[in-house]
Amino acid sequence: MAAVSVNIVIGGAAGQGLVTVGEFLARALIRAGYAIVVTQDYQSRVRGGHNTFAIRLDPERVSAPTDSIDLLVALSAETLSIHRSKLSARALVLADAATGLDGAPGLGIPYKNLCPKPLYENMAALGVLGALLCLDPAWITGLIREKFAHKGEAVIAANLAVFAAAMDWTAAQNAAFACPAPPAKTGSRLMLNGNEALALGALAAGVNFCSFYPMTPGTSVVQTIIDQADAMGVVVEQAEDEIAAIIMALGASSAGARPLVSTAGGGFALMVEGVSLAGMLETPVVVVVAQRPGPATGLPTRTEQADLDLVLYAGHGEFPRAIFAPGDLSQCFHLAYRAVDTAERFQSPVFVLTDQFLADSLRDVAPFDLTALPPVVRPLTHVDDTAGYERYAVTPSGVSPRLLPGFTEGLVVLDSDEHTPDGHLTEDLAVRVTMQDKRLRKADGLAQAALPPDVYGDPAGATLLACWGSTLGAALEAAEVLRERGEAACVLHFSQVWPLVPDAFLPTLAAARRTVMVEGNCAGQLARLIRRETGFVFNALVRRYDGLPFTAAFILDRLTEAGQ
Amino acid sequence: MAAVSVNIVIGGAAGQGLVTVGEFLARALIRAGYAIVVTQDYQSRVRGGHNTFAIRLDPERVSAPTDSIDLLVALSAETLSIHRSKLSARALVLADAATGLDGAPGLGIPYKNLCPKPLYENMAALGVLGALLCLDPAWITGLIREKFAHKGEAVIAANLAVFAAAMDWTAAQNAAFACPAPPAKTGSRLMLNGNEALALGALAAGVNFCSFYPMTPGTSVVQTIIDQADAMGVVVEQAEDEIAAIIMALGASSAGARPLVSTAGGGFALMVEGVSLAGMLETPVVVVVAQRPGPATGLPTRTEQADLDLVLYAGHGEFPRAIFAPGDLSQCFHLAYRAVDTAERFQSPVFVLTDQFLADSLRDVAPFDLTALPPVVRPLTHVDDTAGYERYAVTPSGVSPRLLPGFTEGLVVLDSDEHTPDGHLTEDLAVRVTMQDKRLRKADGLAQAALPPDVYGDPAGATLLACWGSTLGAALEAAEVLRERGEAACVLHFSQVWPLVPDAFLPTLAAARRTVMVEGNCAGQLARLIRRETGFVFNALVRRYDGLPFTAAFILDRLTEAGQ
Amino acid sequence: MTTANSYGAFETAWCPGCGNFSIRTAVVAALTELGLPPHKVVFSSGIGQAAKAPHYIRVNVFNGLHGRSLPAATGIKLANPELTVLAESGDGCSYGEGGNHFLATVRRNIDITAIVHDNQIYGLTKGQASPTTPKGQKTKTQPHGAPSAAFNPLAVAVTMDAGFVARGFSGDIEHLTGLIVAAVRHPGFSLIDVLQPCVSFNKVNTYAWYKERCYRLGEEHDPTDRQAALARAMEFGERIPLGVLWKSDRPAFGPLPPTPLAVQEPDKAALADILAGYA
Amino acid sequence: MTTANSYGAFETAWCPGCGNFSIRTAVVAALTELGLPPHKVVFSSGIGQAAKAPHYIRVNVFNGLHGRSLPAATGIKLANPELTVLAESGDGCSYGEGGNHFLATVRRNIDITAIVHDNQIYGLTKGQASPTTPKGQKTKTQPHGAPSAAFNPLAVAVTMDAGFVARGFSGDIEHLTGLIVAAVRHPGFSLIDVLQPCVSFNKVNTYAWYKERCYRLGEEHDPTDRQAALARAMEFGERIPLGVLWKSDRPAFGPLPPTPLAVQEPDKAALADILAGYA
Ligand SMILES: Cc1ncc(C[n+]2csc(CCOP(=O)(O)OP(=O)(O)O)c2C)c(N)n1
Ligand SMILES: Cc1ncc(C[n+]2csc(CCOP(=O)(O)OP(=O)(O)O)c2C)c(N)n1
Ligand code: SF4
Ligand code: SF4
Ligand SMILES: [Mg+2]
Ligand SMILES: [Mg+2]
Repeated sequence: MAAVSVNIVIGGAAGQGLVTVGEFLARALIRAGYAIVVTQDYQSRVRGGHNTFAIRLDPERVSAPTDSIDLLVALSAETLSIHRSKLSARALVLADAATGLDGAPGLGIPYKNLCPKPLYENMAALGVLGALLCLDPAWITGLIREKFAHKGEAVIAANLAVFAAAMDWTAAQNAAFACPAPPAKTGSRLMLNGNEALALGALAAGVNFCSFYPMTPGTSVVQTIIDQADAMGVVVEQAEDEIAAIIMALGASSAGARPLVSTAGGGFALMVEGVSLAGMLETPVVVVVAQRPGPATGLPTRTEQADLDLVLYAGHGEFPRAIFAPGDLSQCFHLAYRAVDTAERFQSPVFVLTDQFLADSLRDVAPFDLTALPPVVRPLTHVDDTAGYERYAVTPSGVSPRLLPGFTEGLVVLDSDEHTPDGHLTEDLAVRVTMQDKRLRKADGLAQAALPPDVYGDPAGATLLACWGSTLGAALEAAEVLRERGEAACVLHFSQVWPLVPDAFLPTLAAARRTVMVEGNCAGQLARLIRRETGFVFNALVRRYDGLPFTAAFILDRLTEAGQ
Repeated sequence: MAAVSVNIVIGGAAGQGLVTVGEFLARALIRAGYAIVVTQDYQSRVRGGHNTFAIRLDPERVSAPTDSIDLLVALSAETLSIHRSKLSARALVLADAATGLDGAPGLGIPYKNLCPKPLYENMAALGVLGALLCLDPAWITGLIREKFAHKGEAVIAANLAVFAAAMDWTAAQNAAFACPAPPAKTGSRLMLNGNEALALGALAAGVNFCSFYPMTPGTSVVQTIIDQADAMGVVVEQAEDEIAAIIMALGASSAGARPLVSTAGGGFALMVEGVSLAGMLETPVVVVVAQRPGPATGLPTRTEQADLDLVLYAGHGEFPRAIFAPGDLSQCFHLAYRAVDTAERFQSPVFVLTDQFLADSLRDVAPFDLTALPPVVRPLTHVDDTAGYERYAVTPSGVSPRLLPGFTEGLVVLDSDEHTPDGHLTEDLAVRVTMQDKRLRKADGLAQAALPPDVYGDPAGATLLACWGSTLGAALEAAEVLRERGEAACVLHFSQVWPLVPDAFLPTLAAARRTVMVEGNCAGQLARLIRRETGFVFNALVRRYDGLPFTAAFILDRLTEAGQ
Repeated sequence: MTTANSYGAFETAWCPGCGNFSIRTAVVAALTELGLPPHKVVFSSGIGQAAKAPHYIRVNVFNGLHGRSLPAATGIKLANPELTVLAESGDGCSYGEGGNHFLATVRRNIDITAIVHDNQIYGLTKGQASPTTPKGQKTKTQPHGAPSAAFNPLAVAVTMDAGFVARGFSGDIEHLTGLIVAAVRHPGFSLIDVLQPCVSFNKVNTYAWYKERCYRLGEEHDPTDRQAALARAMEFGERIPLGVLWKSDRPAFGPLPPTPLAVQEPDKAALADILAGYA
Repeated sequence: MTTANSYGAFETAWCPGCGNFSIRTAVVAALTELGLPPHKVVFSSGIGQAAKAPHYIRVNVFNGLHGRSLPAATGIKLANPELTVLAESGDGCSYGEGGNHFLATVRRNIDITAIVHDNQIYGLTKGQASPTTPKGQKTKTQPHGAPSAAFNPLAVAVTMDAGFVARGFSGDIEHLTGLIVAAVRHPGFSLIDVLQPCVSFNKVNTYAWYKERCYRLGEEHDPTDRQAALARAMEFGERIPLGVLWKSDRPAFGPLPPTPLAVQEPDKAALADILAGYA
């Protein structure tokens, strides 16, 4: 795919409308049948600075961003100077004619002539791009009609006119840019970013409570839920802080709500005591942790994968948990769904680790089949004998029948102290051991239910690129490039990073010729976790922690550097 | 030592004065020259319930508690029924004559006759114990004079009279209890518990700021500092919560104070974001985490060693740290001292992991040689060229010259965002990598400075008992018992659990015949950390998580059970 | 029928003579008077001596973390508005560790009742200053006296137009019972700060100290007069008023969900529509 | 000599037209008027658009975590009382995430000055309701309007007898400068809540909206009259008073250490005595 994909980068200051152009084009491309991956790179400010919106499109499939730029839409003069070095051999720069191209190949767009008002520059840029990509204009004009429907016919007409003029103008330039091949996808596709997919998966699983404190890049999960809250009957409350957010969620959960909490590393750090409470109360809660580079405030709007250890050990004392790490949109949806079920099934805190890259990465995905989703475990609103009801009844699985307060005469007593099976605090140290063993037994069930890592390609004698979460796409493309170069290559992707079941992946690792862990952190957190759990040591580690997502080229460069 | 030591257990309800009797006796024994280890077992309540204060004494040395009881002082009727099964063959029960002995061997003490008021029962109990232990009465009468000096001669005389009467009465009983051998220690010894030793070590290192929120068993470190704050010029402030406690400490540290923060797991959970801030600001702070069983509130007044993982990964993002885990009083003092120096030297958060057992365990220790303590690193209050001063100057060690605000014209800018060397926030991703690398380079220095684990005994062909923190004493005794049984045995004790330097201990592990990790948690947290860092897998794991400290017998029983 | 017996009898971990016992008596009497079946009531609490109270009543209990009784109670009420939700905890828990939640809960005005056992000290941790310990009062950890001005929860709540603001005293069980009944009936957030002697650690604000000072507010006090309410809230010295200081007609937080969230299944048709919108 | 130039010139990450610029101007003018050399001043801040402000002034900076500007400032002042310490942050930071510290800092009355950029919105995170967003005001995350009553920081501070309580407006730089000068000079905790239009996310409380309503308090206002202060603090609608609402003669937190802790070496002789006491 590397050869036929087109990478379009739109750059400019925050507030200049680059996201508008990008989202229009992305949606039009998807409707036309292209596969896309969007990468949004922006700064922690509201206006100004320099941001980019990159769309990589491919007629068949595309899984990751790339560094090399084929079409650079420069909304500000800075854009060209920042990105010039990344222009591909066939690249065109599309800049305002007034600013000029500074010698770069491309088109100086006469925005002034094409647009009656600066407001319409977005439409002009779309027209130029549409023409260069040989996109059927209907895809964009249809979108224009939809998006401006509420503004009336005059506005629609004005926008259409600018768009058409820009297309015409571009056609007349005879620019030397080869159209991408016609798209291969058929049937309706959705355009979602990772956080939207997560939110929708959670809603599908019945999440109906969301307490939160805003924090990038975790907020957009919540925003998606808010946007659908009325339709889906979700109670949403902005809490006074992250501590309140998770405690409210646990309160709600204890009363039968299915809660979701979403935050980033710093906000999650404040929830650590609450996570331990969830473990002790055995009360389900799903926490989405959208990673960004730390420590502390770090780079609030960039990406990283460095909070695995934090999430794995968050909470004082010992208790079981599960951690999912989706790698693409479909996994975002389905693992959010599964996270809710897992939390309910094991009455435990369950985590979804995502990151800024995936959170903001718009992509195409086939519509989800809602009817095929398995049922989600639910607490009891009835038991036969409420008299003897004990919330923490000791069972072989460690999971106790979970009754809800108010639905029967059975009393539900939850206690953060060590407690007897009926939930009341105890200082009996034999009971302590019984209860701790009971809670920890749930780890067995969690392990049985754990998803094995996915193997993409044949590991036998191959270079195996292991990864987790959002790194999937870049690893897949890197493996493809290696194969194109004649080297056997495969990918081992962990979409669930805890619990790890060694038998599920050790044979795969053993079959490979060399094994490389690719992680967006410094320490190689999953690599060393695997060593701890299995003794297996990877041959090499490819790390990235500059705030940007992995690309195939980045991985391959590091492999070459390491002389691997 | 197991054979000649005497284990005295004083049991009763909270508020009944068992701690008073215990502390009097413990101090008298130490002054007399005995070695002691105290274990305090109490409930999370202020009055009532059932608590014990156990003193194990030995003429030569004693390192850990034991289960078997030689003298049981039963202040309440419950005491006897709870502890009856643990009486040794030679045990005597010392109960109120009015309550009776219920058939147990022992003495019914006529408190009513011996004491003019119930207030004096403590003195009577001391008299009985003093006589049975053949303790020179001067050790106790001296203490009585000291402790009641401020109450006047009449009170002293009344207490002395009860004490003498009880000694006389006991002598007349001719009880069949063999006196322990005369003590071997000479020279003055101090009586401290673990938390007092920690606090004093910190004060010796120049700790002069302590912000805290009370939490058992972390509070007594703070209380010790408060008691000496005026003499030592320490600023102490009770914060509104643990978040404020650590942030105040960081604020103070940034202005040149040497701060200490002390808490337990739940309070520490709230400090996790602050820990990450310390990593990013590169501002020294020492945090004492006194462990107790979790999750959540758990057993607030009991012991456990289950917060190693939490402390190791606390904080989002990646940054270096050091974790000390003292095993005895001397280590408490010296490692608290070293923690302060390490924090200042590497401008990083540094942790001291202790637990309720060690926190409350009064013991004898040789006076610390204050003159022999190495100097502690201090920040700069002067630099030659303030003009070019950059708080985060990039250096080979990763440690930047640390100037303080206000002392020179150089400005000190600390930032929780990623920042340029001058401390101002940046979105330059190349700078990000430079700064993250700089911070992480401090890990090399921390590793070079790390204390290797201590080896007690010869590992060659031996059973090696590995442990960390407060488990040292029980492991030492267990090894001694094994040697007495003719089995080669040694102990490998980690008084620093991070960073781990494999070369410092792998040869020792390799030399042993079998290796056993002994840890006060379920998961075997240090064992799996060692596997992660070195690949080494222990032959067996002995765990305890019922809230009580390890004893030699507990360890040996588990070894036998495991058929090892 | 709900009687005092419905709420059970328990052994407690409190000190003999502690004011907590009387507060428990008043709580049970109030629940009985309200005719609430135990299983329709949830008590949320934090950590401390006071926070153990719900363990000593036959009700549904969420005994969570120190300082966090209010957000837990809020979550419970939001998930199931049919439940009667009370938060019961100490002064340290409610105004110290939980100070931010106190402010937020007053602002929300959600229909829950907070009963704060105010012994002006941290009891369970053995006697440190609490937010309500008077400035200058000495404790083991504040040997030179508490350095900060005491927090006045009632004055702040009145200023913030809290739903229902009252002060009770563990030494006046009958009066306290009435306050709890009225607080639970009030639609919105109700705060009852209950003065409670701690016989073990507060040797200043003793039963006698309170007894001497506390008086019941009479008919002449108008709890809808903000200035009068504030004046009474500030009265904490020679005389301490007991009673409902302030009642607001602010609407309670809402809308709450029409049915308990537990019985609400996701609407797959609605979701399908939503997904279609992403095409 | 300290001049406005001493405080440097910086490029900011703020939106053109934001009220933050004027607040920066006032802060620099105040520091200049106070004659404070930059290196004797420390600004502590949290996270948010407002919290970036100290990066745009040549002073010592502790830019910590969201919500935590006050405890950091407190620690700095306790460690070195010779420093002039200011905390500068947003309304969300200071009254939302940091609400508990706000209460505690008022109670402590430590000699620091808090400048709160109050744009009644979470700016940096793009427009959620902040604690000061009026009830019912719609945002992207509160499509049905903010559900809670707005927090009134001034009224609460006055009720709690805070040291110095003032309101400024970014549109009145000269007046704001005077407030900052007076606040820094006041020995004790000083709060200045500064109304600040956020041109990007708060389309209700705009410059014009504030401008129309804000008026300077005149001589007739007596800032030592609590009732008057409270009345002015509650005035937030058609008219909004600017100025010093309340000044207390409460002593500032103390005693502070006589010398900066940085230059204090441990007294080994005293420690030897202490150790001897454990024999
Ligand atoms: C996060 C956290 N910090 C500290 C503690 C320790 N702690 C338990 S109870 C308590 C204070 C209790 O005081 P209060 O709330 O007034 O209740 P009281 O015991 O006086 O009834 C503290 C500090 C804790 N359990 N959790
Ligand atoms: C612990 C934590 N939670 C959330 C955030 C995300 N966050 C950054 S700024 C901000 C709100 C800023 O609002 P305000 O304090 O009013 O400042 P403004 O941007 O409006 O000036 C939030 C929620 C964070 N950085 N840290
Ligand atoms: S410590 Fe005080 S508050 Fe706690 S039970 Fe005892 S008397 Fe009551
Ligand atoms: S988002 Fe609002 S507060 Fe922030 S800089 Fe822009 S206008 Fe100012
Ligand atoms: Mg209390
Ligand atoms: Mg704001």
